[in-house]
Amino acid sequence: MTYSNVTDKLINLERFRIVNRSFPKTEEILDLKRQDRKVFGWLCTYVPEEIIHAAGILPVRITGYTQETELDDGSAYLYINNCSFSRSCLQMGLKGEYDYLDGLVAGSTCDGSRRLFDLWQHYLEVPFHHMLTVPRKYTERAHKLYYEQVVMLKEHLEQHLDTEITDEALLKSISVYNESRELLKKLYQLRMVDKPPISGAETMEVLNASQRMPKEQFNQYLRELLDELAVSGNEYRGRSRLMVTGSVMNNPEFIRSIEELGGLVVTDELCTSTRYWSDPVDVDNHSPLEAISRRYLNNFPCARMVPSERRFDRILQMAHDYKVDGVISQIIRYCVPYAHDIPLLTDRLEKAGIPILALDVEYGTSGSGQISTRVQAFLEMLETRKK
Amino acid sequence: MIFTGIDIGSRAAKAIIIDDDAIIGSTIGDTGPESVKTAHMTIEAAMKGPGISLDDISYIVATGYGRVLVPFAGENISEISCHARGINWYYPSVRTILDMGGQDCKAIRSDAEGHVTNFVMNDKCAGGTGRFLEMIADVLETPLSEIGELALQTANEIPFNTICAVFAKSEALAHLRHGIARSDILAGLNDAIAVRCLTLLKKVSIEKDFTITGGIAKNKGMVAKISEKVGLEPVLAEDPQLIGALGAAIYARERYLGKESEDTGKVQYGYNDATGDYYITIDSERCDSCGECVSACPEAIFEIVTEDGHRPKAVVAESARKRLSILCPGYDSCSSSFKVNCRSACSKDAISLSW
Amino acid sequence: MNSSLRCWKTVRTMKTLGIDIGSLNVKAIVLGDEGVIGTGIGPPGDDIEAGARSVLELATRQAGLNSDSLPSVATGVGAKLVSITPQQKSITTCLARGARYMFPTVRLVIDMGAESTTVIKVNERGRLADWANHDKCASGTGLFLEQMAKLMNLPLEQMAKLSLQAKGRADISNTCAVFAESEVISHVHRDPPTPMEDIAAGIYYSVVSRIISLCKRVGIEKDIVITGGMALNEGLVNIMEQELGCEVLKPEAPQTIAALGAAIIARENAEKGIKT
Amino acid sequence: MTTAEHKSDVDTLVRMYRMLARMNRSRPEARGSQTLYFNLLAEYYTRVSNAHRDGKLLAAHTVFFPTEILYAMDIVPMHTEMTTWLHALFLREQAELLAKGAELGLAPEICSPHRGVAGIFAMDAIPHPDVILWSNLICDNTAKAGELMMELSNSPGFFLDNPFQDSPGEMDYLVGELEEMVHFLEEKSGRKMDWNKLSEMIEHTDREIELYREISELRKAVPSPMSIVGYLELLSADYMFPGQPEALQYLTLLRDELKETIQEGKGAVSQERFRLMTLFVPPMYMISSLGNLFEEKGAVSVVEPMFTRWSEGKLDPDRPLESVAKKSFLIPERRSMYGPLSQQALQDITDSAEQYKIDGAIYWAFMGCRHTCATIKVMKDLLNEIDIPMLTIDCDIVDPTITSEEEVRDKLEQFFEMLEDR
Repeated sequence: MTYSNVTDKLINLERFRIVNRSFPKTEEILDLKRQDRKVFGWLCTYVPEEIIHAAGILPVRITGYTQETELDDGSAYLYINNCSFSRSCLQMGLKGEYDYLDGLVAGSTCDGSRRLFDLWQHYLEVPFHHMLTVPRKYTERAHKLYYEQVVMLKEHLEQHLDTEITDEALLKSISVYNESRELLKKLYQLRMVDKPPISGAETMEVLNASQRMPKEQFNQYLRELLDELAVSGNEYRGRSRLMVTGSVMNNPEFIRSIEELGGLVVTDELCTSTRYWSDPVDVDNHSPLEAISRRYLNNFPCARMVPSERRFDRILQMAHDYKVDGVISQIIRYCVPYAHDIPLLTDRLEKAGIPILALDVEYGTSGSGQISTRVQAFLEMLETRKK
Repeated sequence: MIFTGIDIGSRAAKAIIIDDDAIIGSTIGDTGPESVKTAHMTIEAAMKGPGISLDDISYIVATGYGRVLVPFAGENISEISCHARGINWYYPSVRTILDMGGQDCKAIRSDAEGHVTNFVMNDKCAGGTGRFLEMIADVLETPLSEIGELALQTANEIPFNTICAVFAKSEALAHLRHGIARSDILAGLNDAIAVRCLTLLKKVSIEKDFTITGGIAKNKGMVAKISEKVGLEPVLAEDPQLIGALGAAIYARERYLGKESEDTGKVQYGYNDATGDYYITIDSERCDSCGECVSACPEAIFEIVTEDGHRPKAVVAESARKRLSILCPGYDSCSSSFKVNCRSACSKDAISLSW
Repeated sequence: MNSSLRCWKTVRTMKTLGIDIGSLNVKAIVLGDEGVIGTGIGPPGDDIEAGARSVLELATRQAGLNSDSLPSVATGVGAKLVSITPQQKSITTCLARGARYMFPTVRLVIDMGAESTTVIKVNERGRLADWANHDKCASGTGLFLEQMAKLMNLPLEQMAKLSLQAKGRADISNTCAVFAESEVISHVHRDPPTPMEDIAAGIYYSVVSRIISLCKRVGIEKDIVITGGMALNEGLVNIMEQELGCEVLKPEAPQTIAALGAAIIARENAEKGIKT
Repeated sequence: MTTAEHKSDVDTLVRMYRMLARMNRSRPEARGSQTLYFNLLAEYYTRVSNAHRDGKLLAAHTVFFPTEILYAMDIVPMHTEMTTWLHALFLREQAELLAKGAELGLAPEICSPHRGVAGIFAMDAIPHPDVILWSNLICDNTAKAGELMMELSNSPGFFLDNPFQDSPGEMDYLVGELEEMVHFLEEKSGRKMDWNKLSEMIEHTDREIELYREISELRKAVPSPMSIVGYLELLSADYMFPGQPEALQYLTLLRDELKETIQEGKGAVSQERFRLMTLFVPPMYMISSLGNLFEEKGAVSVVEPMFTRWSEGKLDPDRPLESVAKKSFLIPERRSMYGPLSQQALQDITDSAEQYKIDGAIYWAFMGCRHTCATIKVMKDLLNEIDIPMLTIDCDIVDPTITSEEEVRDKLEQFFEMLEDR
């Protein structure tokens, strides 16, 4: 990565790094637990966080090890042919890393995550557990069903906590989350320029933290970070501008390994990143619950949704907006929804003249060994195309 | 002028030394556990032939698994690019390359200049790689160099169920126990591997001419099987295992001399590393050899030369070419700190910097 | 109570033969009233029949007998291929019996051969209750360790010692045994190179945790006995104990346990024969 | 390929099944129900192969699809997974199909039948379907298979979104989905849905479900009357012609045969020694050799909780569409594989273990089926609690390169030896 006078000491970035280093057992979370506040885990971007937040609970996203480690428990319980993400998460659970959770909420999004939920429940009983049925379509009927499911989650929570989740509370949570989405959008806009002030790996740190700490606090830090960046004069540039797509991935090391080879990651289509912050909840002409359910079902789609064209279009749009030279698709073995899309996505991107590098990885990989060879070759290929 | 490409593969380390267009030295040895040591041993071995020393070599490019740890290399380039470029030196007509190396197997598509246009690599499985054949070779207690010939002697090859290296091995053992001929076992394995290679190739779509590079391309039995499956006779280099190193050597020359392309008189000086492109480009067509740049450059890296048969033109001085990274801070920085510099000084606007 | 013990009393001067025909080694055990009275180990060679014969000659000679008279049971991958005896039992059953004979308290047998790893659950009656072989694309085998040691130019023991000094631990891909090598190679070739001890630790961890994963499939229960050629590798056993968090029992001739089990079964059969 | 050529691929299936049926007639010991089953498949593929000639719409659909609706609309269904499996089985083209799938860029981790389906479409080896119908019941693979099939065959398609849990709202949703699909099919086929015909089929289906329950009951007998081969026939009967008179005929005949066998005090195997629970399905290509091994060892599969234990409930011919929806909540696969891992599902494992007096269980761990394999540990724990050992065999139901027959035989022999030992 070439840069001119990058001040690596961005205080707020460091704050986020600290959170990520100590997660799941971060100071903030342990403090909350001491004040016996509740902390819930959630499994997939189709889980409406606002509802949990509105109930006065801290929602944190369940993620696995940020290294490609042997999954002895994971493989013994989830068997060897479930994706290393769910195995990695379950193993952390079984090893007690998430022992503080008061609840677990998941959606019926993919076979891997729903079985992760099943086994988590079976072997690590959590006081509260809820599964939302998430339709795979965008039809009005689907919206109606998903809305019902969101209402059921709210009612289940109310009954479990024996309190009411008021519309006021919901509206408040929505505004907190929308602000967060707005700020993250600003952060991403900084990456559209030729010499972004922030690298892909750094952005990943920010997004990881956003799903692991109280949102209000996160928003404040991010606001300050944006101010810092504005005056930092940081400039990143690389041999090519890249987009990362595919399975769930939240390891900054992986992005760093790409950027150290000179490919600048300027955007992504990951459920831990873009698909997490994109699209605010629109409360103008809907009830809070309705607005929430619409946002979550209509959000930047996962490969599970039908038709996939909707996802492909947004990928192509992003590739255009961020002036992307190439796409790196990283797919975890046994991540069926994404693996199935490779033939179709490759075709769409080729038509748009954007080369794609399809990597098969294990969750948590730091992109070493053969992967880095492929990435370097891909970058060299992109260069010769440019000339 | 002498250039070297060094290819530290996962199993074997190779080096090639070229003088202009002629190969004057080459070597193939084992890759040891210490990368740097391996690199030194390899280059020493290669330099023995022509009897030269490191100082005689103008520029070195490294490739292969160990490419990042070659202390004396100017830069490193992935083996995929190098194989494409290397075979292009022998056969510019090659469009499809199957590189069968020690740990992985790659299908590469390249254009007339030997640039990679598409490639795929075997996924997280060693089936069908050199290492895999090694394992099989010692299961069959046959030297690796002989299994190719042996496979060709098959009377009736036996189908193999798996090419998972771990399980193919036990399957091979089982067959041996049942007294099946080694040649038949090998033929069966080669068939399984060839099918797998075919799939890789089809992923990048096969176009003539077709070639096989890497160590396994020396395995007659395998080559026969693959050409049978692909339906194309591969054009083979005299030593396919050296193609990666050769490609690196050609890159070395190109990087050092600058890419002169006939159509436009543009000449590039500089280098590119993991962090990006650093090229000073001089358009000899436009250059009127006024010499402004020579005096303008704070580091005096330019000079006016007259090659016989050519009119005088500005070039980057030979002495400066290798040290460009130290000497030239790039246009942005240079223009900010100095009033005049090469680019602003050039009235014909013949000089441009990539950074 | 254990039937194999019962037959000691009822049967006088009974001698039986157990032979385990593995892919790399043939092992033979002659069992007498007082216990093991003859042991033989040797390679099967090209002609398994002959290889097996010569090994059991070794054992019987040591026991001061001639082989052909003895009641015997064969086991192991090659058992079907030799005409030494019609009696055959699967390797898992034999291991369970052998381990039980050595350590009556055994509940879990971890057999680490060069080619494969098997974990065997023994119930309180000393019978085979469950087992798990290492799964597809596994690297939890002894051979893998040896290859890695060769790759790093280290003797196996040295590599084990190194790994115990490691501060960090290198990621070794958890997919394919052979492919894992290239991970190791790229660790070596990384800039800066990963410290040798970290790589060693990574290698051992990848092997051990895979074996432990197998144990978890059948359920970990003490006492744990470790058998097979790899049980001789102290470094590996130490790390196993570390990861398992408990001591494991080691028979002095771990690679002959299956043959011993076979001999015991031969004895039982013979005894049954006598009864009827 | 020309039309003539790839018609022939399906025609081969027809010829094969006719031949098998003929062979059965000449074998006195052969089961009449099996002969009928072979004929039914021959007819099924005759319909597929003639669909266009007869001016009928040919609909390719994924597994567990409510084909009653297609039959009621006089649309010819083509079961993509089954067709691919049988194709692979009889034409020995597993390798080609899977290689073709790989060329498309499908990762080896994707369920092989679905890689095969993509392959068979890319090879254009089956009659060209006029519509593609797919659903997320049973897994992500079926949910994702459709769009690729549409692209490869460039045919229009409809995705039937089958909800995950069983709240009333979800039932309504599914009914709505079915309505929409009927409209889609009416538009594409130019035929109106014949509601009476559908009601009739629901009636049949309901009786079939009853027969399935009866057959399961009969298999509790000692010795158990049905062989492992019969189990797979049983499944395809509902996969391929549910609600059809012939299915009814087949199941009735099978039931009577089983009754008879029981009365004669005979069993599926000449000497029953091991009563087994089968979890998931054994590899298709091994089924006959498996039959032999079971006969040799005296083993018989008496219950398959994942595939043959239907949930409680009746269908209502007066509310056909609701009944079609309801059926997808009654099928055993829903409880055991698709839906949440419910206590009910787990209870059913131990219940059937006891009711059927099983000695051991065999879990066919099909590497392509992730959400099924995720339950291996849970079920093993459950069964071990009641002291029943469970053998897990890694395998692939269509791709013989994953597990060799030798390996499987080896593991089974060890397992039987172990059961013997206890």
